[in-house]
Amino acid sequence: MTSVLPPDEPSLFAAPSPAEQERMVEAMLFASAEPLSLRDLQDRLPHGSDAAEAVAALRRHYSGRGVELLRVGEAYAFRTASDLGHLMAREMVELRKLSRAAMETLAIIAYHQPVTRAEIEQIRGVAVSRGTIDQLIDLEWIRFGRRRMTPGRPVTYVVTEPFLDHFGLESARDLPGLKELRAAGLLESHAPNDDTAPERRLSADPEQDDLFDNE
Amino acid sequence: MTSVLPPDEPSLFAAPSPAEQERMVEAMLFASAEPLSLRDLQDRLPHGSDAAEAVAALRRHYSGRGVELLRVGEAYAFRTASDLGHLMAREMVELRKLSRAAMETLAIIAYHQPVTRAEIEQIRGVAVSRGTIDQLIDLEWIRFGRRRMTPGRPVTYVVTEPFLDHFGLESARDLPGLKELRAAGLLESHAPNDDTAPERRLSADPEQDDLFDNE
Amino acid sequence: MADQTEWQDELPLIEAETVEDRLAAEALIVDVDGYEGPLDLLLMLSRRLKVDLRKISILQLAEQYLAFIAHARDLRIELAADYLVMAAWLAFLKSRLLLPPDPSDDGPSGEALAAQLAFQLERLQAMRLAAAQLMARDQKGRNFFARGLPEQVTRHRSYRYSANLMDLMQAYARVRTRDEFRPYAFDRVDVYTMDQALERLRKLVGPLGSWADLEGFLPDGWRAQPARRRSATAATFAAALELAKSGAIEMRQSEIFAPIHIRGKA
Repeated sequence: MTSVLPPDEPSLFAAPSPAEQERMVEAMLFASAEPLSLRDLQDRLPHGSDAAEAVAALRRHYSGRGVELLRVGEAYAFRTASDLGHLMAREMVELRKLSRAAMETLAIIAYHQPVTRAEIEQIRGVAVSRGTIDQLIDLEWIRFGRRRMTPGRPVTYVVTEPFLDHFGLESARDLPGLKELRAAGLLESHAPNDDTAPERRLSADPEQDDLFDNE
Repeated sequence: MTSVLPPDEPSLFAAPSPAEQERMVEAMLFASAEPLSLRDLQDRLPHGSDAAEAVAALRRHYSGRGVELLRVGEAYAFRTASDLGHLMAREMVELRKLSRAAMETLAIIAYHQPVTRAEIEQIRGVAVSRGTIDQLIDLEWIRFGRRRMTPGRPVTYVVTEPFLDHFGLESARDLPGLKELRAAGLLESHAPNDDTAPERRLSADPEQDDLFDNE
Repeated sequence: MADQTEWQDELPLIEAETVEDRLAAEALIVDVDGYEGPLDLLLMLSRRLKVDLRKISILQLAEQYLAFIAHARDLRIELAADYLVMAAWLAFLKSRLLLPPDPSDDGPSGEALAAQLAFQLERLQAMRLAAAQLMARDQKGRNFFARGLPEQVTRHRSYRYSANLMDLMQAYARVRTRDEFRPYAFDRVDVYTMDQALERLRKLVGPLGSWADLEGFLPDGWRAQPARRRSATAATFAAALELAKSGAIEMRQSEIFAPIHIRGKA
């Protein structure tokens, strides 16, 4: 342990110099995990010190600097100067790939909207997790459509304007059908009979069949 | 894939004044418990700023105060002056007691880095137990260095920035007694003027031969 | 001889007279487990010689080590193999140091081996000292401290999803074709099979009596496109032959390349 003895080391007799007291308070406030009251500081300073005076000196010293000594209730703590708060925030934009489940769910909604969760599950053949729907809603790519007028009045999902923007579509109707996908080589296998309607709506409710009419 | 957008959009306006840059760096370093590299700082400063200059000014400003700006490898961190440690009894953390084997292994890695496990064993004259290396890695005091370009391509160990931070070292070159040990030939693998020595150094890989050349 | 007494003095416990001394001696010896290997033990023994490691007599040290090992064996203490390997090596080194060098032997001299051992001891000693110096340094969390109340840099992490239209369409195609999956087969798109033609002809020809052009029996959608038309024509013709053979229809053609007519037989 190196002990650099300052010229005025606290002795049994004299309190440390005001400058030394200031150093001490500075170190304590810096290292403390919570704001320290004058009393806390006084308790930890050598006998004969004056915490209030040291704090006052320290506040002057830090005034106008990048860090300020703030009073928090009865206690004191160092804080970033308020005009520099922007330095404490970093904007990060991260590009991510949507999960396969989310992508498929989104595709089904786009092709079959308005579509209920049960219908999505029927098409995908697996359950759709709440998180997947939430994520898509969060991304503002889907939203709730009108409730289906069937027993249970299930909510439906439709795609949004931001979705169309993102994917560069005028409307969801512009999405190519299965035939076109096939022609474009996007389908790995061929359907046994070519005649299955690709855009066959699942909707049992003809009123709701119209895209984007709700709201 | 993460693109960090600086909070202050790089503008056509002039960089902040040196005093303002100093305030900003002060705020950033003060806010962080971990050392920040010049690069970290530079990335967050407005366009046209000079982080290195701001750091230098800041170090002068804080010299002799209760809190000091220390250099840790390529990074900087505010730390309380070590002569005031006794005031921080409340903040003291229980330092894990290292076994003698772990202490010696750490010292050997620090002084001989990059060093292989076989070399550590050669110096200590006993096998290094798995737990010893694990403990040091767990403490983040050592990490893997480049593989040695010798048969078997053994991994090497080097010390880390948290190691330097923990022991208040600016760089591995500042290890106590390093110069003397080197002058005495004690960082070599063989006795000086030893005709049994097939090669002079522990390292058979000339690229890696230099101590502390990697990071 | 003087050497002998001297090193025995260095290990007074071995020459213990009283029961207590003897027990203490055993305690020390048993503590061989406390040494981190033979090099550690050698270093401890070398310290007892109270000389600078650079000037140490390796011969003397080797003798001490050998005596230590011999004594441990007398006490029937289990020694790890590496202690015995070191003992054997030191015995060899001792003989090298004591005997005049053999000019026909081109191996390293006893002096060189001794120097290397002395170096190893010195290096281990130096690393111990370095470890102690390191641990004696000011340490974070003990002597100096980091900011106790760090202000978190808030990261406004926004995710931009890289999904594009292609991903969307592929996802849809994947979903829609999942249950259509079948093992790979050569797909013959424009082929009209004879079975299909037979089925069609049987239905259409029936019992009607008038002659009709075979071409008229080509299915819808198989007339315009040449490839399809070819396939359908061939299949329908083959089917007609098959039906004629079974006596269901009659066929006629006025001349080569003229249209083929068929009619059902009653």
